[in-house]
Amino acid sequence: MATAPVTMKDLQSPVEPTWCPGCGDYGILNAVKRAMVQLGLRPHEVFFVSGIGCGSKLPDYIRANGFNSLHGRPVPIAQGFLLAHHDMKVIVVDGDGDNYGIGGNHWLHIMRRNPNITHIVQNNMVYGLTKGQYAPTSMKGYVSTTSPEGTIEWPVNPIAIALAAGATFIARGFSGDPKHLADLIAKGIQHKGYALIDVFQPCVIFNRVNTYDWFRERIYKLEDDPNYDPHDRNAAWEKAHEWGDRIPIGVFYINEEVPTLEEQIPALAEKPLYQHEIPPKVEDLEALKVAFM
Amino acid sequence: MATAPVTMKDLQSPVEPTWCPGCGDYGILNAVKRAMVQLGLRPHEVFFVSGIGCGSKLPDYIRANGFNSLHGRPVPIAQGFLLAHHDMKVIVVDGDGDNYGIGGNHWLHIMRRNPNITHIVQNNMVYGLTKGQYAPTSMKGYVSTTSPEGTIEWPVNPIAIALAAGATFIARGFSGDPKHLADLIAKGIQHKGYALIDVFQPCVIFNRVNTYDWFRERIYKLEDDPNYDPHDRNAAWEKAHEWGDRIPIGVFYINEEVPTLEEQIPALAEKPLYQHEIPPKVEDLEALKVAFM
Amino acid sequence: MVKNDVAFKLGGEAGQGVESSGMGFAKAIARAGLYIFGVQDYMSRIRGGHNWYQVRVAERQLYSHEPAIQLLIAFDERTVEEHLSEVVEGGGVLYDEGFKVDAEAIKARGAIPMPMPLLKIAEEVGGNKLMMNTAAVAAAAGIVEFDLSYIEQVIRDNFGRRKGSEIADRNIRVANAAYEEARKRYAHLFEWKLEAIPNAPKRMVINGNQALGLGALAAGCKFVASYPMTPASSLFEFMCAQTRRFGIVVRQSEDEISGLLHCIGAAHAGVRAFACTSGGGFSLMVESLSLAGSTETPVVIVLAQRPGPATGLPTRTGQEDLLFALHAGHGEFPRAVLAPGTIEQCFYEMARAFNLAEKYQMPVIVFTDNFLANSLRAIDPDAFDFRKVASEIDRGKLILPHEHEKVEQAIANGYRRYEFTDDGISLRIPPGHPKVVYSVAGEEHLPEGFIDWEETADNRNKMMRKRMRKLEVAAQNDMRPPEFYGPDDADITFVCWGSSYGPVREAVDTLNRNGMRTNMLHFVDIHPLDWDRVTDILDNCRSWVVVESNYTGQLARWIRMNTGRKADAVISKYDGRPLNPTYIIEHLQEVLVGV
Amino acid sequence: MVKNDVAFKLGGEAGQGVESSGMGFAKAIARAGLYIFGVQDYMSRIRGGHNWYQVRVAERQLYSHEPAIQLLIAFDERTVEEHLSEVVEGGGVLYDEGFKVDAEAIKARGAIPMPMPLLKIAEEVGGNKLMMNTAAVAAAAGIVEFDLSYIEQVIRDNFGRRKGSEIADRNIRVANAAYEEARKRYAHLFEWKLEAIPNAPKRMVINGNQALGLGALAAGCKFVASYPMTPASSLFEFMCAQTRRFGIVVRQSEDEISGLLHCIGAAHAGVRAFACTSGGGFSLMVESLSLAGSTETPVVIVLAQRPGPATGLPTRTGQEDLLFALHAGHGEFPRAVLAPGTIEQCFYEMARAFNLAEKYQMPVIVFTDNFLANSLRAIDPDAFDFRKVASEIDRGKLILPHEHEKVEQAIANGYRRYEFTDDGISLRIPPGHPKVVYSVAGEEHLPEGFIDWEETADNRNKMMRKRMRKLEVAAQNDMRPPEFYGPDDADITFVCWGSSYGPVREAVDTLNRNGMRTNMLHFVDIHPLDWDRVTDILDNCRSWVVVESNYTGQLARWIRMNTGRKADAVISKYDGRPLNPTYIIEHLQEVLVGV
Ligand SMILES: Cc1ncc(C[n+]2csc(CCOP(=O)(O)OP(=O)(O)O)c2C)c(N)n1
Ligand SMILES: Cc1ncc(C[n+]2csc(CCOP(=O)(O)OP(=O)(O)O)c2C)c(N)n1
Ligand code: SF4
Ligand code: SF4
Ligand SMILES: [Mg+2]
Ligand SMILES: [Mg+2]
Repeated sequence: MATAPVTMKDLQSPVEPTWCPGCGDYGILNAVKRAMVQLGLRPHEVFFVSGIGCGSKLPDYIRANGFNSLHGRPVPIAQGFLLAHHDMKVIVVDGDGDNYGIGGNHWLHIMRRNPNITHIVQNNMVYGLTKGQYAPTSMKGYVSTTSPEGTIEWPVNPIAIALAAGATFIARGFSGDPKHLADLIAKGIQHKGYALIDVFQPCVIFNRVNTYDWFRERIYKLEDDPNYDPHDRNAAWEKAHEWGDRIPIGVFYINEEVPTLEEQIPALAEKPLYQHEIPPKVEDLEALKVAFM
Repeated sequence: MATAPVTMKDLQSPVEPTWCPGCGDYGILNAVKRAMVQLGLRPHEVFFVSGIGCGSKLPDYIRANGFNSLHGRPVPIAQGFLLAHHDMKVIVVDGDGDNYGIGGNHWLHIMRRNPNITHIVQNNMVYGLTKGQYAPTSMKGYVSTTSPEGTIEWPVNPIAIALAAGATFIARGFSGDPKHLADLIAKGIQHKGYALIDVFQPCVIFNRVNTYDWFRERIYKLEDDPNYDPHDRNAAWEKAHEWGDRIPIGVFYINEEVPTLEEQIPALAEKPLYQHEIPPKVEDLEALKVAFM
Repeated sequence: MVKNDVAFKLGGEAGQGVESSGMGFAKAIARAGLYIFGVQDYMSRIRGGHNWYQVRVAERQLYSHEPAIQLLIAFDERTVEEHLSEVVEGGGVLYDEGFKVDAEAIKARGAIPMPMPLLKIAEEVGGNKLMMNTAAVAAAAGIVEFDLSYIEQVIRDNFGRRKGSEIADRNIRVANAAYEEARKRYAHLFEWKLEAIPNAPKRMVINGNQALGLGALAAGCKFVASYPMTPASSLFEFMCAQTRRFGIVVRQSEDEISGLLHCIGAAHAGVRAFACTSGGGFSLMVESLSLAGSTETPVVIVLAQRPGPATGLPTRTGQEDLLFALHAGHGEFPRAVLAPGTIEQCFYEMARAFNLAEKYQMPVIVFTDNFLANSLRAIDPDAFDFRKVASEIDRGKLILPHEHEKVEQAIANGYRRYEFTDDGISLRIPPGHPKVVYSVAGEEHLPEGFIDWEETADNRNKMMRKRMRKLEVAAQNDMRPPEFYGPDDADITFVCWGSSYGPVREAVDTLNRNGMRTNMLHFVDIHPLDWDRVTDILDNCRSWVVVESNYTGQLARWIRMNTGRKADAVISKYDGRPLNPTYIIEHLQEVLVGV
Repeated sequence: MVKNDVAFKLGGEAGQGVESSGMGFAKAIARAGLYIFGVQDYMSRIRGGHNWYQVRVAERQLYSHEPAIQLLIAFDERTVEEHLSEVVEGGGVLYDEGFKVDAEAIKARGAIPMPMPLLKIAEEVGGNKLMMNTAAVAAAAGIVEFDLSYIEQVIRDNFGRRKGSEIADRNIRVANAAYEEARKRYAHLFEWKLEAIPNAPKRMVINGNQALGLGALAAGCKFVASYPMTPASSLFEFMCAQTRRFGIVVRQSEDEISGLLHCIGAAHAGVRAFACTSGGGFSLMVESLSLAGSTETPVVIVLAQRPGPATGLPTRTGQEDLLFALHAGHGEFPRAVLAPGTIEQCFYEMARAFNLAEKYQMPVIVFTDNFLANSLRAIDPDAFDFRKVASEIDRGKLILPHEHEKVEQAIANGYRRYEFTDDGISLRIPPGHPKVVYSVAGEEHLPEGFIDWEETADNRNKMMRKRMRKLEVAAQNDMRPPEFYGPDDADITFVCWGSSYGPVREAVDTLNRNGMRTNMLHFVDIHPLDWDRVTDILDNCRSWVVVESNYTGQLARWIRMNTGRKADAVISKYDGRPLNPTYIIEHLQEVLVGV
């Protein structure tokens, strides 16, 4: 990783964000930049993959490599890219609809593979870009254009599911506290393996329930509890279910013991796949023919 | 539900199973029939929906209504059918590849809706019908045609994920013990809401690791531990991770407090949707026009 | 003075209420007995950027917008820059006097700058500068001397219930102030006027998606499962809003795969069901579409198009998915494809789609697109005849499990779900009856429904012929050839499908008014069709030009595939903006060379 | 005596080793310098049912199987019932003497019943009745007096390493016993013989999927991500087996959506990648295919067809997905579609697919089907020229991030990923270089790659033209018109695509041997094409008959869509069984009436 200092200016994109004034996505963008500055990550060293949604426009708003893909599909693209160029930092940024809704299966499976990918989910508990339908994370009874009488399904619990699915780094942040969030993101990037950072991101237009104030009144930081050990899976499990007057943010769980996906692939031992000479040696190919004779 | 006795003969299908001799699916078929007999469920009162795979051929092998659908897709079909005809017993039977692989997202989301559906997953830890590739449940290092050097991803933990995703009834059975399994299935059918029954089902052809003996040496019954309380989510969480010399089967978790999906839908209060008169009254429709004027 | 023939364009940022103001204005005008055509243009963002809404008014029914506008109503400065060029000579540009606007440029076009203290009025009279849009609309009304009471009514409807009438009162005060001031300043300079038609009948102000929704309800659809996607979302949301009133079940699924599969499950149980989506979501439904074809499950899919590929231009319009939908799904199976062209057709064809689906036990795809879905018209309530739709409901060979006598009779000599028949259609009895117990499969199956475990060539051949046979029968008995609009013997026939109807129809009228002889041949039914008839029809056209909103000329290709006939020319548009008569007429000149 | 011109059919239950025995037999025969054609037929079950494997032998290269067989080798009684009708006069039926078989029926056909103590030999000599299949194959060798040493060799290869040579020895003892006994009993009655060709060159015994795999490796493919699906699984598994040897990365994804997206990610990073699947899995890839089109990402997809709709006949064959693949994906974007017809073409076209994909930066679909994927032939090693493939590798306008000088030069005057160019192709520099930092989008984007937040019509039009332009350039510079086989001026031209090549080629030879004048026009490249050339070619055919394995005549429809030309007739087969020369010749008579 580069060591020369990187400044916020280095990360300035020519593109103006199209987000609404006050949108929580600004805080996330800010936190992502701070994290890159903290870690001295240069624009060309990072590859952002996003889905489709308000928050998924983020790659255009930061100077770095990016891929704005399809709704719910950034996770497999990120894995394919990582395996082809594993010395880059691959970061997925997508919405709660992307990752906990339509893309849920990709999420389930990336977690048990533990690739070195940082995953920031912009969780505004609503579908923003499509104008306010309820999301998989919307609280029970949430009223929206597609739930005029309130939702009748229970919200996805990202932390609990990540824990059950084998994620090796699980955190939750709040876009209203970009410094703290930047810290979590930096930790996630430094973590060897898959890191989930679920981010409370107020949608000031469509989500009139889970507002900045709503979050501020409830959230507290896990690290403020000296007895909390993020290496304890059972403790994390209990915290994952804490929801109501008090909602924890911070690092829920860390497991440094698990090898990454790419570490386990012999072909990647020497150098990134994209640098491999092609085609293979003709002798090796000819040798294959013999097997058929 | 019908009370007149139902016999195994009533459930005899004209179709001969095409499963291999010794396949664990026979035990599951037998257990499903026993459960129906126990509960006095008549063939016409039950609707089986399956995916694609060896085990998913089950609906043809029992006299009842069935729908052999697509690989990984029975779960949404079951929900659509249930909402249209909710006084029938809807049972999904599919493979580990169906439900924990390609169909994982449907599974994640049915669990937080809690429809009154019983879900039997034929978990042979391998892809049978396609001739032995590894499955999402294959143990780490499992060698197969698509993992010649052993798998490098960690297996899905169905019990833990179900718990995290909000399933209200979670059990694991063993096809080598059809009586016990029948019991679990009967309990699952009687449970008001979504019931997962993950079934250890030896594939005698392709899975040479997780054999009948392998399971017999390890499994024990949760109900044999008088202190185990399946209403305790944390206890279930710990048991969900017990894997190795001892592997628990039985009911991991029950929660009777949660309303079902269909209970929360006003339109279904009176009678099943398919019995509703169509079209609606012209007056009601005309009234709608006024809103546009 | 020009009476009741004018076009307004409102423009501003997302979030300024451009669309709601435009629609409110349109509704008020319609209530005055005038016909309107409303079309929107918005960006894929929730705030900022530039959106506009155009309202065209006339005393005759309108089918399209036109680029030319008489009064531009600017909620921001950018609107003037973007749209000044569309303002006709003598037209006006209304904007807040605080805006930096080049009045000279406006004059240079022969148009009238109409600065107004809109913000001031909103703040001082209404106490809230957000009421500027009310002021703007009222000012526009003043300029065309339109009876303000209609605007007041709409304000009451909008705010009356929702936010307590106090807000309504304040908005109305703002409206009055702006109205008076604008009339005083500019009415005498502006030649276009709006005058209410005395005791005109009440009309619905409705868009294509709402018409599709009404059609579905009228046809007895009881189940909807979808995942939000522009431009289908507003149809889905319309259905969500009807759950209580009509006792229907609507589910937001985790993705589009699940949405269609939910519908297949409900339809298998005997309930009329549909899913709606756009191209990207339809892509995800393709595997399940094939399942519906194999299991002969009647489902309806509304494919609301927008430009691709991939996410493309998500809030814009196009007709790019025709050939995709016609061939979507692995293997070969029957389906029907319909493409209503007007709001009235949206209503009737959506209802008809359920009849075709159940009669032929196959999936039916109903096309719309962002243009048709959102374009707004004033339509006589009688134009939507619920009794007619009700009387035409045809569920085909369906017996529901609780219809005991019927079942008993039907199964007297045995029941097989996929019985071979002359027309390829088998009796359908959903599960639930004690004497009708069966299992179906997406794998090649026996007449009983079981997987054909012997996989015989004979059964396979029979099942393929049975399923495909339904297309021939449908083409003969139910499907309709394209229909003409305009004079019989035309020199040029415009051939089009779906939403192009309106722009092409008005192009035909205009051309013919100017002495040309053109007509339109419009396809609503796209597949299956009696292609011999279509061939005759085409061969009787002196020359035919296909008009569609895509790059490759998909209808033209579809026609050639089925008839061998090649269009004399194709007029296409693929910039995401809807067709309009002027565009068609201009491009006709270009392609005429070839004709 | 008929020398080296014979067909064997082995039949039995799944699990009896029908396929492995048949392939082993074929390999042994090929090692004797003879040409073989092996075709399998199996059910969608792992044990029981009825499977068969057919091996046709000749001294010339073979391209197809034929229904007629000389020696039927029955592993069970059912095999005799099922296939007796295919045995020619004078042919033999070999079975275990313990089977209940109607010998009279065999004689009635003029064939020879050949009961043998196969089980007995397996048990007594080999000590394991599972060795019955070894006994059967050896007995067959005895009957045709084929040098047993070739069989012994194959046995050693198969068992030698795997299960310790002791098993091999026992199998060989079984083989010798059965061989001797069968020769003694029946060789003198059976007129067909196999005789090794003295010092013939060594040949590969290889099937279509293996050839595709070799082609991918030879072209420098380094990444594969797929989800198992018959008949693509064996290709996927072949690639899995090569990971160590060739340092490639192969991933089994959670579903097909993820498989293609993995490839898009890898390709975006500059690695050659492919996904393989069948129709159902391809259906799930359709949305991502559109993304690849929009982002101009070079990916290769192998679409291994099987009969649909839905799960259809999962272990059988068909060509039902042509029009689907050609139009799959929402919106309009460029793609290439190739359909190799022979095993040699599988090798070269798979390699070429990567060149087309990278040169034109678009997805390329390579068709195969269950028939081609699994049919086995003996091919000279030189027929697969790795050096040629290597020399033809063309990565197009690609510079990898670590090629520093090249990058420096290229970006001297600025780099834009989607720069507008004459040929529509832009310079591709994958992420990683310090001076090349950019973001791409599946939403309509600017040349820089950013989403066009202004959504201008102008940029949209340019980007559409840029992307679609690549098809014109490819059609002119790289795509190949269909090729003829057979005499130039034929009375009847068979037009076909993909795997139909073999059966049609042999039908042509047979017909022409019998005095007719026919030839074959075979499409490998299906899209894009220079259709004017194709039109000329077709117009120069006296009459043309399309032959394909589907119901609707998809190639015929594709040709008509693009040329307006209608086939004089279509010979189709959709029962899941592969075409064969006899079938084509028989049906030609039927359709000739029309011609
Ligand atoms: C396959 C598909 N289905 C639906 C859509 C429409 N769509 C775009 S964004 C979105 C959801 C946005 O919600 P989320 O992912 O939470 O992102 P947010 O806008 O809230 O940041 C949807 C449904 C799509 N683009 N593709
Ligand atoms: C979309 C799709 N992908 C792949 C397949 C091929 N396929 C059929 S069954 C199967 C997996 C079988 O494994 P599992 O679900 O565990 O069932 P089992 O055979 O082990 O009982 C696969 C990959 C398919 N039918 N459809
Ligand atoms: S709609 Fe909500 S999420 Fe989207 S940009 Fe606006 S505030 Fe942010
Ligand atoms: S392959 Fe395995 S799972 Fe399938 S039928 Fe045979 S034993 Fe059962
Ligand atoms: Mg969201
Ligand atoms: Mg399995």
